[in-house]
This record gives sequence, C-alpha cells and structure tokens, in this order.
Amino acid sequence: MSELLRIENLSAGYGEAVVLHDVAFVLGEGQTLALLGRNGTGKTTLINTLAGATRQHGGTIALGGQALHKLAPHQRAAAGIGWVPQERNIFKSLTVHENLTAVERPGRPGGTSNPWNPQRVYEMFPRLAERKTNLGTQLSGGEQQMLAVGRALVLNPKLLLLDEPLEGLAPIIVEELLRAIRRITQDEGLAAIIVEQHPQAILAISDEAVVLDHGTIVHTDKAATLRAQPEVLDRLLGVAR
Amino acid sequence: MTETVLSTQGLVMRFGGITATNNVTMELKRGARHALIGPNGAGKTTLINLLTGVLVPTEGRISLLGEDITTLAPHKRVARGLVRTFQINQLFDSMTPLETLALVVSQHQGIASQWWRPLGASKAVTERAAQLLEQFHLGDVAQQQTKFMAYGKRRLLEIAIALACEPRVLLLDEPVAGVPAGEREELLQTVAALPADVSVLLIEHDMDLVFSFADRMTVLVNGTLLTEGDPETIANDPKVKEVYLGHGEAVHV
Amino acid sequence: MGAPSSTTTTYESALLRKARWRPLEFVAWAVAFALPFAMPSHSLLVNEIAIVALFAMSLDLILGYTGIVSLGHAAFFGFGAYTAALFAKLVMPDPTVGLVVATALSAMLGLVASVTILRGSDLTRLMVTLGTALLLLELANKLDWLTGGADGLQGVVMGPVLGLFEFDLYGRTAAWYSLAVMLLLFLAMRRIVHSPFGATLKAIRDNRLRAMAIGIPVVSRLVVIYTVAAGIAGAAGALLAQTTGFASLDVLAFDRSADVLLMLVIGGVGWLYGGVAGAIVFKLLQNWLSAVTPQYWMFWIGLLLVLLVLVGRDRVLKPWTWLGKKKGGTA
Amino acid sequence: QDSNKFKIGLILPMTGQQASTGRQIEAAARLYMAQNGDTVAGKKIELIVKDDVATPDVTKRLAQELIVNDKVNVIAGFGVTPAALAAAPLATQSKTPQVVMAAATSSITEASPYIVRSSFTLPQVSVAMGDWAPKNGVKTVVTLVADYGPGNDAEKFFTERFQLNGGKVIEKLRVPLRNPDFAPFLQKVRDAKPDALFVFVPSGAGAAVMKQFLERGMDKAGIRMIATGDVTDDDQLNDMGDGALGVVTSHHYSAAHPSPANKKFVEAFQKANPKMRPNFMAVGGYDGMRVIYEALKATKGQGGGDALLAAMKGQIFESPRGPVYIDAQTRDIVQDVYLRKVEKKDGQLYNVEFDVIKGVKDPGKAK
Amino acid sequence: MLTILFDGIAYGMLLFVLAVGLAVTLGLMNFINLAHGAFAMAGGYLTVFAMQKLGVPFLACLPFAFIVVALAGALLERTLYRPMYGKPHLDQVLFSIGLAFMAVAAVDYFVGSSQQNVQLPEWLRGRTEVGDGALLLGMGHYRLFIIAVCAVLTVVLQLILSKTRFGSRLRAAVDDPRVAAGLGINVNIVFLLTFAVGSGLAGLGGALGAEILGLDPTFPLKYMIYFLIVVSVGGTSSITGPLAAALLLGIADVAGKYFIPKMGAFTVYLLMILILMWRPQGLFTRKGGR
Ligand SMILES: Nc1ncnc2c1ncn2[C@@H]1O[C@H](COP(=O)(O)OP(=O)(O)OP(=O)(O)O)[C@@H](O)[C@H]1O
Ligand SMILES: Nc1ncnc2c1ncn2[C@@H]1O[C@H](COP(=O)(O)OP(=O)(O)OP(=O)(O)O)[C@@H](O)[C@H]1O
Ligand SMILES: [Mg+2]
Ligand SMILES: [Mg+2]
Repeated sequence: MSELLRIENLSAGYGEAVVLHDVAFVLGEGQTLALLGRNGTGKTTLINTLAGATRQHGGTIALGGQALHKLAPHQRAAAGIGWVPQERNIFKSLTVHENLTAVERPGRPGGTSNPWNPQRVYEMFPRLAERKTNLGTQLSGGEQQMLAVGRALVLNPKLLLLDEPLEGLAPIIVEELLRAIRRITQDEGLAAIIVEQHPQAILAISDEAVVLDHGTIVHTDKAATLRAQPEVLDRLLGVAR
Repeated sequence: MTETVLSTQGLVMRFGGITATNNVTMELKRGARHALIGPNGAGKTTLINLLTGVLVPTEGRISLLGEDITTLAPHKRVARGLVRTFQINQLFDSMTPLETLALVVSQHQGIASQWWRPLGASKAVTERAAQLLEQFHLGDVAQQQTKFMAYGKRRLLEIAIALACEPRVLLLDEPVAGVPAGEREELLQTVAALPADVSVLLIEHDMDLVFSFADRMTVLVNGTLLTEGDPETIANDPKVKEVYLGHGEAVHV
Repeated sequence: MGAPSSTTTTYESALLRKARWRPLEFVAWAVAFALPFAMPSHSLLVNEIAIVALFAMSLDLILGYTGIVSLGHAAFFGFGAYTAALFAKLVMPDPTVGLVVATALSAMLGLVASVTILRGSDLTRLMVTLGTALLLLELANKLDWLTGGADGLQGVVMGPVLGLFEFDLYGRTAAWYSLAVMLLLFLAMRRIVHSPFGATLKAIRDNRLRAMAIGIPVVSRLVVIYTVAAGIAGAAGALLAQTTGFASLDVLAFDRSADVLLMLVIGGVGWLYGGVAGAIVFKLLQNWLSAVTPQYWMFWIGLLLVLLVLVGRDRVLKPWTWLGKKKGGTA
Repeated sequence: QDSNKFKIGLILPMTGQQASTGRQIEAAARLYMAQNGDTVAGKKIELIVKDDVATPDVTKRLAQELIVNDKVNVIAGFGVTPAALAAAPLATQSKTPQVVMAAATSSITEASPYIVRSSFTLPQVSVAMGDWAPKNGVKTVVTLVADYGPGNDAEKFFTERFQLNGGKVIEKLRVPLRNPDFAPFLQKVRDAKPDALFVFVPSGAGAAVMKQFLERGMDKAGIRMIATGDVTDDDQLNDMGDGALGVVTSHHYSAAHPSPANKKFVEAFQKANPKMRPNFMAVGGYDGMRVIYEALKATKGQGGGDALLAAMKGQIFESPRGPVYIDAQTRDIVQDVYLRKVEKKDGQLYNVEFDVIKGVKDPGKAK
Repeated sequence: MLTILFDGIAYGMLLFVLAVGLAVTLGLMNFINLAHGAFAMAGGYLTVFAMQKLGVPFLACLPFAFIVVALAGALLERTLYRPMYGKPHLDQVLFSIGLAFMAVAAVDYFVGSSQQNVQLPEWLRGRTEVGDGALLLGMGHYRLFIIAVCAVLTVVLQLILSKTRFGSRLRAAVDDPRVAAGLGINVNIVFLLTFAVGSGLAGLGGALGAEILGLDPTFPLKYMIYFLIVVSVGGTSSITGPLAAALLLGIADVAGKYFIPKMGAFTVYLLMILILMWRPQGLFTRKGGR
C-alpha cells in the first residue's frame, strides 16, 4: 500500500478565524478514513480545506506527492479530489444530466479500465436515470444527495471527500451506498474520507479513523479497533452509539 | 373512534411525465402521531406541498375538518390550523428570531394587518414570542439577524415558527435533518408534547426517531401508498423492508 | 416559567426600539423646516428635494420593504402631477383639495396596475413597470387636447395654500408646503413600516413561500402596499405640479423613474430616511456638479455611483464609519 | 454690490439628447462676447450657464434660482419648447426679459409679454416650402414629422400653405420622438408614391431619415425629399455623405449664406471651436446675445426689465443669416427664409441658397 | 407587404445582435449590466474611426470592433466587474449605470456630441426588388447583410452553448461558484470569457447598428430599454429566446407603425407588458428536459 495523502501542520479557517489547528495524518491508496467529531468541531472545515474552499493559514497537503495546498480549487479537482459538500449544492439551473457532464473528467490513465461516467452513475442510482432531465431544484432531498455523490465520482478522483453523505437518505439506500463505497474503495483503489453522524455505520466500512475536537485531532486509530471500543467512542463523541 | 381531521381522496400530482403522487387516499386522525416514510423521491415532500397548497393537485381532493380545501389558497389553510415545516429551512433572513416569532404570533392572533401601531405593542404577542424563544433555546440569539445564525439554531427556528402558528394539524418534513444527534430527541420531545388534540404528520429517515415517536405509519413508494399500520406491523412488513428499511443493521444499531 | 416577565420586557423594548423617535430625527426635521427661513435663496432646492425625497420614500415602501423592484414608479408620480395640474386648471385652484384628489386617483391607478407586479422575477417587474410608465407617457402625449402633449400643460394657476399662503417667487411657501406634506406622509409611512403590517411586508420580501406558509395573504398585501406607494408617489407628483405650476411629459419619463431608483439605492433601501438621504445627496451633487461643469456632470455622478458600489455605500456616505470598524446591518 | 454687473442666465440642454443645441448656443454666445467685449454701458457682462437636460421643471427651478438668487437681468437660451414655456410665468412675474434662442414652436412668445425670440418658428420656414414646392413640380406630398409641438406646427403650416397653392397632401405621418427605425414610415411613403416627402425631424434624427430614404431607393422611385433646414443641419451635414446632395430645404440660416457678415461669423466660430460648424442654433444664440447687448446699450445700463424689453422690441440689424428685426408687436423675429439645396463646395457639403422669401413674419401669429 | 415583413425581420435581427450580449451576461451570468449599451457604442465609434481615420474597409471593421471591445470587456471584467458578481442586483444596477454615465460623458468630451455616420461601401447601399404588387419584396442590401450576419452568429452561439460543455459549466459557476471551483471548473476563466464575448457581441452590434440607429454619446441610455425588452421577453435562459423575442418585437414594431402609425410606440410596450404578464419568465423558459 503506497501513500496517497499526507497532511502536515495544517491550520485553516474562514477569514481571520482559525478553525483547524495543526492537523496531520496520512492516508494510503484505496484506504477509507472515518472522520468523526462532535458538532462544530471542524470536520466540514477540514474537508473543505482539502477541496480548497476555505482559507488555509499554514501547513502542507500532499496528494500522491503533489503539493495540493499550492493549487487553486479547480486545479485540485484535476489533481484527483472529488468533493461531496455537506449541503449538496446541486447546480440548480442545470439538469441532472448536465450536473454530471458539466464537471465530468475522463478516466485517468493508469486508472481503472472502467472509468466513472454519467452512465455508470445511473447504473448505481437508477432513480437518477429516471430524473435525467429534471432541474437540480426539481429533485427530492435524497435524490439531490445521490446526485452529489455521482457528481463527485464522474471526476474520476483518487480521493473522495464525503461530507455526511448519508443524511436524508432512506435506510435501504444508506445500506446500498455504504456497500458501494466499500466496493469502490476496495476494487478500484479509490481512497475516501467520510464524515458521518453515525459512527458505527461508517467505522464498519473504514480502515482508519480520526476524531476531531475543537479543530485538532484528539484520537487516531484503526477503524475496527475504535469500533470495538464503545466506551472510547462515547468519551470522544459524547454519544453512546 | 377518533375523528378524522385531514384526509385525501385519490390525490394525483404529475410533473410533466413524472407522477410524483399517484392516487393517494389517506387519513389523519385527531391527536395522531403519524409518520410518513418511504424511499427517496417517493413523493413525501410533494404530498406535503399538496396538502398545504404550494402545489395544486392534478386530480383528487383534500379535506380539512370536513371542509374541501383542494383549491384553497395556502394562507387560508394556515388560518384553519394546517401548518408545516420545510425540509430545507425557509426563514426570514433579514429579521431576528424575535421579530420573526412576534410577526408569526401577530399573524396568528389576527392583528397582522394593523398598520398604526408598532409590532411590539401587543403584550400578548410579545409574551408568546418570549415563551417560544425560551422553549426552543433561541434566547441567546433572539436579537441576531437570522442569516448569521448557525445551522442548528436556524433549524430550531424553523420548527418554532410552525409551532407559533398554533397548529391543529402539523406537518413536519424531515425536521431533524442536520440537527446534532444529541439534540434530535429533545426536539421531537417538544413536538410530542404538543396538546393531545393536535395531529402531527412526520416525515423522517431516522428510523430510531420515527419508531420512538409514531403511533401510526404510512409507507409511500413511487408516489403510491404501499401500506399503513402501527409501528410494529410496519417494522416487520417484508415489503417495507425490501423497498425501504433494508435488512442490514447499519443504521439503527 | 420564572424568567418571562423580565425577558418579556427586554423583548418588548427591543421590538419597540426601532419604532421610537430618536432625538436626531427631531433635530433633522426642525432643521428642514428652518431652512427656508435661514436660506431663503435655496427654498426652491429644498422644495425639490422634499418632493423627490417623498417620491423616493414611496418607492422604498415597495422596493426596500416589500422587495418589488420598479423602473416605472414615475407612472404614479406623473399621473399625480397631471391630475393635480388639471384639477387646478379645470376644477378649482385650491392646492390641498387638488393634492387629496391627485393622491386618491394615483392610488386607484396603483390598485389597477398592481396586477402587473404580482408574478415574475426582478427583471420581469422592472420591465413591466417600465412599460406601464412608458405607456402612460405615450398616452399623455397623444391626449394633447387635454395634457398639452409634448409642450406640457400650461396655464395652471394655483390658489394660496389653505387659502392663506400664496406661492411666492422665492419658493418659500412651496418649500414649507412640500415639507409639511412630506412630514405628514412620512409619519404615516413610518407607522406602516414598524407595524405588524410592515413586518408582513418584510416577511414577503425575505421569503414569499414561508410568508404564505404562516398564513400571510401575500397577494392582497402586495396589492395594498403597491396602492399606498402609488398614492404617495402621486402626492409627490402633485406637489411638483402645484409648486411649479405646470406639468410636462417628462414627469412620466424613464429618467424620472431611474433617478428616483438611483437616489433610493444611494441612500439605502429598507430605511425611510434612505430615500431622504439619497435625494439630498443626489440633488445637491447634481446641482453643484452641473453648475461647475454643465456639460460633463454626468461623468462625475457616474463615478460617484461606481465608487459607491465598489467602496461600499456605508463607507462613502457615512463619514463616521471611516474611523471605526464596519458594523452589522442596521434596519 | 453687483450693481456694475449685468448677468445673463443662459439655460440650455448641455447633456442628453438635445446637448448639441446647448453646445452650439453656448459657443456662439461666448463668441459674441469675445468679439464685442464683456463690458457694455459700463457694466461687466457675466454669463451664467446652466444645464436643464431639456427637462422643464428643472428649467423652471433654474430660472427661478437665477432670478431670485443670482439676480440675473435676463434669462436666455431654452433648447426645447416646454422648457421655454415653463420659464415664461417667471419672466412675467419677475419682469425679467426672456430671450428664446432655440425653441421654435410658434406659440412660445404668447406665453409671456417678456419673451423675445431670436431663433425662428417652424411655421415661418414651413410655409416657405409650402410656397416653393407646388411651383416646382411637386403636386402631391406625404408629410412626415416628429410627434411634438414643433413637428405639429411644421405639419400644419406646411399643409395649409401647400394646399392653398393647389398641392395635395396624401398622408400625414407622425413619428415618435425617440424612434430607432424609420423603415415602416418610409415604406408607407413609398407605397403612397407622392411627388415629394416633406420632412421635419429635430436635428440629429435628420441623418437617419436621409439615409433610410436613400436606402429604400425612394429617390430612384421618383420621390423627392423636401424638408425644413433642421434635417440638413449644418453641424452634421458633412457626415451625411453624398446621398444628401440635392435635397431641397427651407430655412432661415445656412453656414454657406453668402454675406460678409456670415463669412466673418463662420470663420471666427470655427476658429474658436475647431470641431464644430455653426448651425441655426448657433446663429440664434449669437443674435440673441446681440439683442441683449444692444438693449443694454440703448438703456445705458439703467432701468430694469421693462426698459430692457422695450429696447429689445423693434431692433433691426444685419445678422449672419441676413437682415432681421424683432417685431415690436409679437416680439418674434422677422427674417428672410431661404430655399437651399445641398451641394458640395471644396469637398464639403453645404446648404446653398438659391431662392429667398423676404421678411417672413411668423404665420402662426397671423390670426 | 413582404417588404414590411423583411424590414421587421432585419430590425429584429439588429436588436438581437445588440441585445444578445446582454442576454449572455444577464441571462447566463445573472449579472445586470446596464452599461451594455456603452460597449455597443464603443463598437460603433471604433468602426467610424477605423473607417474615417485609418481607412479600414467596413467589413474588416466588424471583426475589429468585436475583438477590441471584447478585449476591453475582458480588461474591465478583471478590474471592475469581478467584485460585482456576488452583489445584489440593485448594486449591479447602480454600478453599471454609473459606468454608462461615465462612458456617455467621456465620449462626449473626447469626440463631441454630434451624430456620427458610417459610410457604407457601395455594394451594401443598393436595394433589390423581386415580385410585384402585394408580393413585392424590396430588400435593402444592408438589411440583408444584417440578417445574414445575425443568422451566422445565432448558429455559432447556439452550437457553442449546446455542443460544448461551456454553457452548463457557466451556469454551474453562476449557481455556486465555490462548489463549481471545488469540482474543477475554472470559474474565473469561464466568467472572463463569457463577459468578453458578451461585450464583443455588443461591440459588433454597435458597429452594425450605427448605420441604422445612429450613433451619438447618448446611445447607451437611448437604447437600453430596447435591449432589456428583448432580453426580458425572450427569457434569460437561452439564445433562441431573445432571438425569437427580437424578431417578434421587430416585426410587430415595424408592422404596427406601418399599418397603424398613430399607435406609434404603443405597440411594443403593450406587447411587452402583455407577454410578460402572460409568461412572467419570458416567452422561452428553461424547463426540466429539452
Ligand atoms: N463560513 C464560516 N465562517 C466562519 N466560521 C465558520 C464558517 N463555517 C463554519 N464556521 C465555524 O467553524 C467551526 C467548525 O465548523 P464545521 O462546519 O467545520 O463543523 P462540523 O464539524 O462540520 O460540524 P457539523 O457536524 O455541524 O457539520 C464552527 O465553530 C463554525 O461556527
Ligand atoms: N417540480 C418538479 N418537477 C418535476 N419533478 C419533480 C418536481 N418536484 C419533485 N419532483 C419529483 O417528484 C418525486 C417526488 O419528490 P419528493 O420531493 O416528494 O420526494 P420525497 O419523498 O420527499 O423524497 P426525499 O425523501 O428524498 O426527500 C421525485 O422523484 C422528484 O424528482
Ligand atoms: Mg459539517
Ligand atoms: Mg422530501
């Protein structure tokens, strides 16, 4: 397993305010990281910082050896970041299909033989195929969530950033999506960082786990280990689940 | 035998080629704690939009307390006690929670068309607004502009507005989405604690909450009513498991 | 619940705070009324500013408080002006009666025209209101037997205000008359915007969907406020016609609507004094610049507008903010 | 303290659609002052220029302020009819002479006994065309005028005189003042097939009408274009191109008027304003200044508005346009009206006069 | 009869070329640029000067006007316009009308207030007639030329927007610039290009229109209303909408003035109000599906 993402001394925030302090971790190719923490501890901020949507105050981010923090947001997508923002942010004046094609990138050389394209997204979420020509605003809440995930996939990223991807989804779709994420990471060598309110659900499919509090990392472990220690989880997250 | 407060007969809603609501006939009893569940895109939000008059049904009728309201203007339905919350917050961004609630209470008390005296002139209005602010933990942000508030607080205000309308029938569309796990229960407690004759229809994907809240459930699939019953029946219904609940224990551990 | 009584009073005073008169306001009005005394030579300018300020405030009712943009507000201004002028010419020369008649008829026109602004986007409203004003302009042009067409309506003789005060050449009577009417209507508007009714307007502006969902009759609110704003704009137009003694097509022209919009936006929308501030700034500047450089004053006005937006209205127009930090929005 | 000053308030449209009117008049007025000194009868002349954007209520306020605050002795200028009319009651009320230098609707001078006009009236120049056309093979005409006061005047007086002379007006078209495309009107004219098209549009729009007239091949279809001189405005004639050659117009002034006085005027004007050629607006301003200067001289700097006014009435002088006088009864200008044809001289287009009707009074006041 | 139709079409096409740039910036970028007419005016003046002072042939002036104005637009976008995108519509109105005022006064100062005239080459000046009687069709060559240029333009624009992803990338960037950038869309470039093309089109329109509409410093304000009518009636979501609207208005205006001259300017305004009350989002709105 070779290293994909390396974050060092990262601090970032909004305007003058610094939300993240001195964050550092490493993620290997095809690995899944569960990013946990109470509300408002900076999970979204970390995800957005990787996507280039916050103000970075210091530190470095390297993706496959490339200095990501020096790139403009749109270049990061080219470098291999696929982002599912917390509020979905579907482009409201584009149809479902255009939402996908507007950002689509051809599969990367040396990637899988079966690159992501709108067609594959429709296969994963048949619901979207039926809604191809609906505008972004004409989708149900859950459909928007599916589209946001699909939209990140057609970038054919190396690293998928999923910010609360399960919110508002029906239980059966949640199961399906979790399975799909597992499959994609295992079979296609895609790495992922997943933020979620239900730690059990994602720890089950993750390799690594990181817990944030007040913008700093307070715990790092193997996902399986953490999952087996409810009392630690309880202490870190304040909610026994 | 409790009385039916809200009912639909053969409700149909088509958007171009898509049938979002397909021949839905259902009833809401007085004092019910009723949950509406179903897969994404099943037509739950659409149903609420039809009930509240945001959309006009292609076919079918809706009646509230024995009166046909199929084509009644939305604001008149509110006057008859039919109130909703939105899946995505719909707030008055430039107002403070205090002003918002004072306005909503004024509207409910029928004095919102007064133009000659200021908003805060009615003691009754201010008192009720203060009460709501406290009940929803909004006291500390009461005088902040709504648009600068944190998501969680905005969500609480969303619900508070609906309650300020003193609903007789309350329709909640995924009220706890985005609310921190720890606060979800409390929020639903507030709703559950509404007077016993208020009927509540809840849409929610968090099954823990749904099952702890509902005394009756309706399952909608592809715009069509799949089944209806008490929580236990629904939880064990194989069809519901297949299309909605799934089998895994991933969600409610 | 132990706390409520004390928090309720806090909330009560918070709600009432905005509606309360501030000392500075009294001073400002006193100064305004003293101006024709102190600087009789500028009475005409005072008169004109009072009129456009009133006009701008009426636009603020629909734009700032209700969120309905209009590029055709001159329709009502001009209608009021022609009504007042014709009333004086054909019926009776008493200004007060003329003012009331013009206001009432403009309001009726507003009631009728309100059907045009109920639906659509900002752009649609801009164009429909603009179209309405232009239609009225064409109409006034075509009805030249009544309105004097493009030459303007001549031969309007105004009687003394309240039968007592003749309009003088200095324009002092005119200034006081306009200021008095403006004050009266301002008081009414001030009541409206701070009332529950006013709050429903803001609610509609902020979120129409939700406003409906809490039971506000959106359409009738829009109709009412559009009618009121039209009436007040008509009153402003009537004042112009009465104090200048004539009316011509340009009271209905596009420039009139555009200027008042500019003034209001300069002064700040959603704040009645914004219209006043904008009127003062715009008129004084225009007056001063066109005296200094009659040919190219437009350039400097343009530059001001650009800077206003680039640098921020607050920082340009409120010198006291140059020192401290930027504050949050004030209502 | 200002007793040794004589102030002239010049209210003109300096911006907006009518701006070129204001520019011409201001330039001419300044030229007159430069040529004739700024001290007359012991008084220093001060010119205060104000821009009214051709908006009458602004005109009125400016006039009022000039009279009340600046205590001007004369108000002058007035680019458009409503502006002149708006200021008229003030002139009466304050007994201030009002010299109208541009606005050309006939009725203006009736609006106040203090108004004196140094420009022209549209009836004046249109009847001249109404006389000339029937004699020169034009039997049927369609009129096309801008839909406002002066346009209506032009239409009315031309039609009356033309019909009196046995001509036939097939159709009267009025175009909106702000009209982007003349195609439909011109097509209508073409379909009516008159001998000639009589045009009045305010200067500026003239070029457009002319171009589209040619583009539509109306000249080739045997329709002549006749017009008042506004259409072939000297200021713009050169830019209209050779298509304008041969167009016959009637007007009171041409920059090519062959008199020494005019040569001197044109040369001096162009020297002072290299980018402009003086047009009828300029001459109105120039003569207006002259009327004021002479009145001041005659009253020896004493006496108020009434005295000045009295001294303005009846002035007779040689203007760059030719001999003129201010009718003591109507206070309107009486002047020769010329028939001119567009010709090329030294590579430039000019309205070359070929006929003249002497001493035309404003026919609008005849009744 | 046919001639009137032809004139109406030509007039409509001209309005379209002038307004299409606005349709792009307003409709696709959701930016109210009331200084649009100033760009058109710049195109007109450039053409006049290139022809008079430099002796450039008319045909060469058209691309010249397009390119120079597009470059100027790009420059302004980088310096002045960019901070305006996120601002409320009213601020955009204030800002852009301020720019228009400045342009008006500046042109007046440097060039003077008189009308400028374009001297068309001989081959564009003539007129061809076919048929006779009620079916007589007289076509001014210049109007024919405008129709041709406009048709080509429409096709090209339509191809760019529908066959490339540019259109949807642009709309995505407008909807949510932050997320669009995070998903790999170079928002700045997309806006810059769009704005430059919009300005360039205005410049081209000005160059073409100066002959028929006249050219003086008040141009940007005089015709602003017409541009806005075209865009609002056409709807702001496509290129074909404004085209249809411009044609409709052009024909209605010309025919109205021909058949009922007394109605004068009524026709257009009335038509606009009625259409907008009937379809508040314009004639052609973007619905789900195509
Ligand atoms: N746009 C912003 N400007 C300023 N501060 C912000 C902004 N967005 C978030 N914050 C602050 O940054 C901190 C971290 O927020 P963040 O959204 O990263 O939390 P989170 O862990 O994702 O929470 P949640 O579970 O609610 O999504 C919070 O204190 C929040 O108030
Ligand atoms: N305006 C519209 N035009 C076309 N289709 C629409 C429109 N609004 C909703 N739909 C479609 O109707 C279906 C029902 O949507 P609805 O929002 O009611 O679903 P829902 O049950 O609330 O789903 P979720 O749980 O994901 O919120 C969806 O498939 C959606 O795409
Ligand atoms: Mg978050
Ligand atoms: Mg929903």
